Amino acid sequence: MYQDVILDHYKHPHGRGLRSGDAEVHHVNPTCGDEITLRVRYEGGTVADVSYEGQGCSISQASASVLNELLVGKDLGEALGIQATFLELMQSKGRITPDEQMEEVLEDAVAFAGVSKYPARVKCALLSWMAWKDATAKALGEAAWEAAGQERRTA
Amino acid sequence: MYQDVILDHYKHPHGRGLRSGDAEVHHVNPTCGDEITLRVRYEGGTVADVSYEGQGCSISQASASVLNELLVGKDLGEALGIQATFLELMQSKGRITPDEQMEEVLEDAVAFAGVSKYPARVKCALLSWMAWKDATAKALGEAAWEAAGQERRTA
Amino acid sequence: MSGEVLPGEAPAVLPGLLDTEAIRKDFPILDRTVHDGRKLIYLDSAASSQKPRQVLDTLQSYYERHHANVHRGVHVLAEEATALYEAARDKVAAFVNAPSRDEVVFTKNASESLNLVANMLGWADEPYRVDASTEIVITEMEHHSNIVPWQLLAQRTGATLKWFGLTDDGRLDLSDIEQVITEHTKVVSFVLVSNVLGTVNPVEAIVRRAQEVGALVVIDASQAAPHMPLDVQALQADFVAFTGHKMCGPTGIGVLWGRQELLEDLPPFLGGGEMIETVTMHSSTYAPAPHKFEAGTPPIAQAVGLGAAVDYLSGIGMDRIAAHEHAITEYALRRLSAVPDLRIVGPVSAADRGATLSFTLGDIHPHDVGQVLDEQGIAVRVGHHCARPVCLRYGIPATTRASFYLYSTPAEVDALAEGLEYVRGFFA
Amino acid sequence: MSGEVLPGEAPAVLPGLLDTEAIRKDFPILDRTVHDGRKLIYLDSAASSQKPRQVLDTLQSYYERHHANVHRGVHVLAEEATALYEAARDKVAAFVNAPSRDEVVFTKNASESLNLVANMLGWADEPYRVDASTEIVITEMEHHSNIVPWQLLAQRTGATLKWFGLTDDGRLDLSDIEQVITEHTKVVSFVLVSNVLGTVNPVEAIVRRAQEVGALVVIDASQAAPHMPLDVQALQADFVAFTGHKMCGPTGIGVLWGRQELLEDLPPFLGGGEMIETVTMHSSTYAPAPHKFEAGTPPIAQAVGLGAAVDYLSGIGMDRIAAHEHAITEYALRRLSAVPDLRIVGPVSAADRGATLSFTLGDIHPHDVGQVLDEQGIAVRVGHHCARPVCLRYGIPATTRASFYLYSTPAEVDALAEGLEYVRGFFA
Ligand SMILES: Cc1ncc(COP(=O)(O)O)c(C=O)c1O
Ligand SMILES: Cc1ncc(COP(=O)(O)O)c(C=O)c1O
Repeated sequence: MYQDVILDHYKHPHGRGLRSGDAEVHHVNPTCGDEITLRVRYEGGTVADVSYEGQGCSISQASASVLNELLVGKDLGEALGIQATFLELMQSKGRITPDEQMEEVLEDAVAFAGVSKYPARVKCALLSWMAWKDATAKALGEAAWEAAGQERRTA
Repeated sequence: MYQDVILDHYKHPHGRGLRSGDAEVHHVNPTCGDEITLRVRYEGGTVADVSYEGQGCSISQASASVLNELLVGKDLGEALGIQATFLELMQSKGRITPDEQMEEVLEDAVAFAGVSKYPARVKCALLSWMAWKDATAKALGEAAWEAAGQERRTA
Repeated sequence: MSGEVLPGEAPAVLPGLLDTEAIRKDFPILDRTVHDGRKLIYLDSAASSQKPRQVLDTLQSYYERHHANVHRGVHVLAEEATALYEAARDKVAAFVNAPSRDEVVFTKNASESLNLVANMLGWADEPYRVDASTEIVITEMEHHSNIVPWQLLAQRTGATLKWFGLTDDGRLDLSDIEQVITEHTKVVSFVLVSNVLGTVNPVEAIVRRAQEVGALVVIDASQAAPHMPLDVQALQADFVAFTGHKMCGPTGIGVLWGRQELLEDLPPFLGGGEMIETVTMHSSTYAPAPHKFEAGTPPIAQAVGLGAAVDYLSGIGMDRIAAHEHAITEYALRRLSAVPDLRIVGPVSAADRGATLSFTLGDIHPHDVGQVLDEQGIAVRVGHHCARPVCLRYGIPATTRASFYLYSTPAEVDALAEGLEYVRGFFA
Repeated sequence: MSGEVLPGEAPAVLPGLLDTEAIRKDFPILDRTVHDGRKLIYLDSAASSQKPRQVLDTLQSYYERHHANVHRGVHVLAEEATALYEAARDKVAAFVNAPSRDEVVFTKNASESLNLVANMLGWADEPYRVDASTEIVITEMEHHSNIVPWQLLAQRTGATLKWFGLTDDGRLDLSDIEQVITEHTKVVSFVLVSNVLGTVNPVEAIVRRAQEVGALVVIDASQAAPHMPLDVQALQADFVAFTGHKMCGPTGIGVLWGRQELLEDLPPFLGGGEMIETVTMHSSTYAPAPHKFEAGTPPIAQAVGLGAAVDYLSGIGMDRIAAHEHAITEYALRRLSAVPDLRIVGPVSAADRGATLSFTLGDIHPHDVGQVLDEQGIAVRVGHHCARPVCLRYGIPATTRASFYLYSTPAEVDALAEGLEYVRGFFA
């Protein structure tokens, strides 16, 4: 499960550290003590920054780094699509082998496909992604969030 | 376990029915619903009568009949000795084969030796004997009872 | 119901019978002999069923290849054990048609399941809380495990315990249902199939009235789950309890199914490892159901074994098992009613009735009946069968009970009928 | 404690080791391979031990030859099952030197045993009753199963929960014992051997103080019973809880030992079949202990299996098992402290210490340590080990824990040390 891509992100995380943002959340995985504090900043409909700090295993750390790399600069709609695809992959219990289309969407994040076989670790990989979704909801307010979701679904 | 002697006592019980007495007790075996009402009458130190009524299995019924046959007419001290011997036999889990001496004391009651192998039935066999001991204690008052026990132990 | 079949007569082939010759090969214990070579005739499945090799093999291979403590382990064995344990939950959920696997709580037996509900309601907040202004309704045909927890709850909260009585022919007397279940009633708990009378109770009528007054419904399905298709959604109950050892599973495992929102709202019962979300010395928060109700290391192997039992039963088909038992019951009622002085305690027809037959035999005490049958290799249960109020109701100290299961045969019914004739002769 | 033994160096023969070659033949699972043929190195016995063939054979033959429901049966199988079940009680009583077999209550696990005590005390009459004027004392190194039941009891009765803190080197801080245990204290519950730190606690000092103020003493011996001679009389406790699956027994079985007079005086916990004396719809009376606390069909096979486990352990000798583990622990402390950046959480010497070693490895997260060890076939546990307050106390989110048992070998310690070096390199 420890793909080089994952170890790379773990050892050299992207965008780590807390910077200013529109909203901040703190998520904890109570079963293992992994923690993340995460801030989002939006400019119009674009993800301007995702900054974070936390402690946890290589999987949760690398996954936050990948998230930063993937989502910053994207449209909210597109970012939500990426999040949904990553979620699907992680909940697949190893049953999905990413195809070309998925690789195009997830880029480095496809390296986590192997993690989905380890139920105890899936939560680690998802920690920052759940925090990001939560922070985004907070930043935009539930209404905007619903609208964005709507937009994405009808796109 | 159903020795002919036991079946005989079951079908033709000795001394069944309630007659006048010095004390009456009612004992129940809650696990199977066996019940006995038993009265004792003493004349001096002698067991003048043991009368009883109840419902229960052949073992509990036959054992009450044997008790009546064995104890009526005996000295209290001797009766207590018989009771103690019967108790010992019943609690032996089939490990005691009555010898001649025991047969002399217990007479027909040695037929219950086989019952002691069946833990679920030992209580049935003992129901009337426990009731008799209890009724006797009641009839004589605790003090007299202690004295009798004393006498027996030093005999 | 008269004695059309004479003792000793070979039974006509009954409609709906299973291939018991094949089935019995799965149950090693049924080959046993007792009392100097007599073949065992096991008619005590209502107390506990025997176990097929498929279940025993599953237990063995669990321990030999996969055992570890479940949850939170990152090593292979821990992952395998967790997957097996949680797969058993899926199987049980499917077996009772639960809307969600998270509604299946593993306990140690049906008794714990029922106590769990009683305790949750005692410690709950409104609107569930049982207190001095509350009525609890049960029935006179409950197993002690569905009486005593409610008596304890009533004593400890001041609630009033009420119950439905029984008719002379062994059915629930629902004639006063409006008086028994009232707007003060917060919980109605009753047995789906009686373990003494065999009666199958009219769930719908009771549930309808309970829903009218907003009471929760708890169903004790301990004698139903092993014998007939069970659909918790069709029952419309709030909680359903049953026990593994009566349905071909291991001892040490029970189930409580509960509606998800209730399991979420209600407080925990036992506290400990696995049932928490986070713990400090000052306070704790709890994991979501079902884990909230599974404190400590669960009966892992036993749950996995129950999963195998459920597979085994489903493989044969619960409707086919029910049909088999119905045929056996009809035949047994016919054969037994031909035994002089035998009185069935419970419904005398096979309609709405399980394969459990209680009876008295003249004034021969059940202990004697059971013991003399045992000497012939026939295992029945005698006593009050943990439902003493039923005996009190019918004015008898105890009964003899023969109970049948998927491995029971008409020949065993014959042996029982003949055995009872012998008992009569023995004590005549 | 320095690294005298170099990685890869063959361990000198350690004093007191068991013949693990012979012992390991009894445990089928230890032959397993994982991850493409790697030999399993099972260092997670503190979570759950593996089972010897002797126990598995006992389970199998119980189900294949003797199973029936226990108590009150008059047929052969019921009598055999009852005799086996009750014989297991005798064995467990002897194993812990209980003054009477009636003091041994079978539960489903240690968690149920501890909840049982907490609930009994909550519903008890004076002088035992825990209420708002009462203090309950535990320690900061308890397993959640010995924290949450007391938190629940405190919440529900208004009692105050207090605890002993820990010293930096992983021992109980008893310096304020007079302030912690006071004349308001009704119950003191603590772990005999910590499942995270490995610490063996000073029972005598705590019991002496508890007795001074008349408080009941509950000892969680879950990590002691498998590993050392246990003598409830010598401990002078009032209740002792432990769990079968950690001591070579099946899952689904636990034990509560309690002093007879307490078991007699205290109220029941779960209500149901088998725990009653007589039941009417209006009220019930209860059977004498231990049956009063064993509602419903007990974990029969599991108790019988635990009996076999106790025979197995006694056959080897608990003192010899303790000596073996002591030698392994000493060696492991030596080997592990030679691994750079490794920090033991708990006592660093083998004195008053069990064979459970928790540690951190630089800032590599325990999940990663555990996962990379697993890929080498080495099974350890990672996380807070159901004792999160210990992690909070030492300011760490989690630990990696290796735990040893009678089948553990010095070669496995070597494999662990080498595995940890590999982990360091992997994440460097
Ligand atoms: C110290 C301690 N106490 C209690 C328990 C709880 O045991 P169980 O999970 O079997 O209930 C454990 C093990 O998990 C333990 O290590
Ligand atoms: C109707 C009924 N309810 C509850 C129970 C209790 O089941 P258990 O003893 O497995 O807890 C039984 C069986 O004994 C039963 O027949």
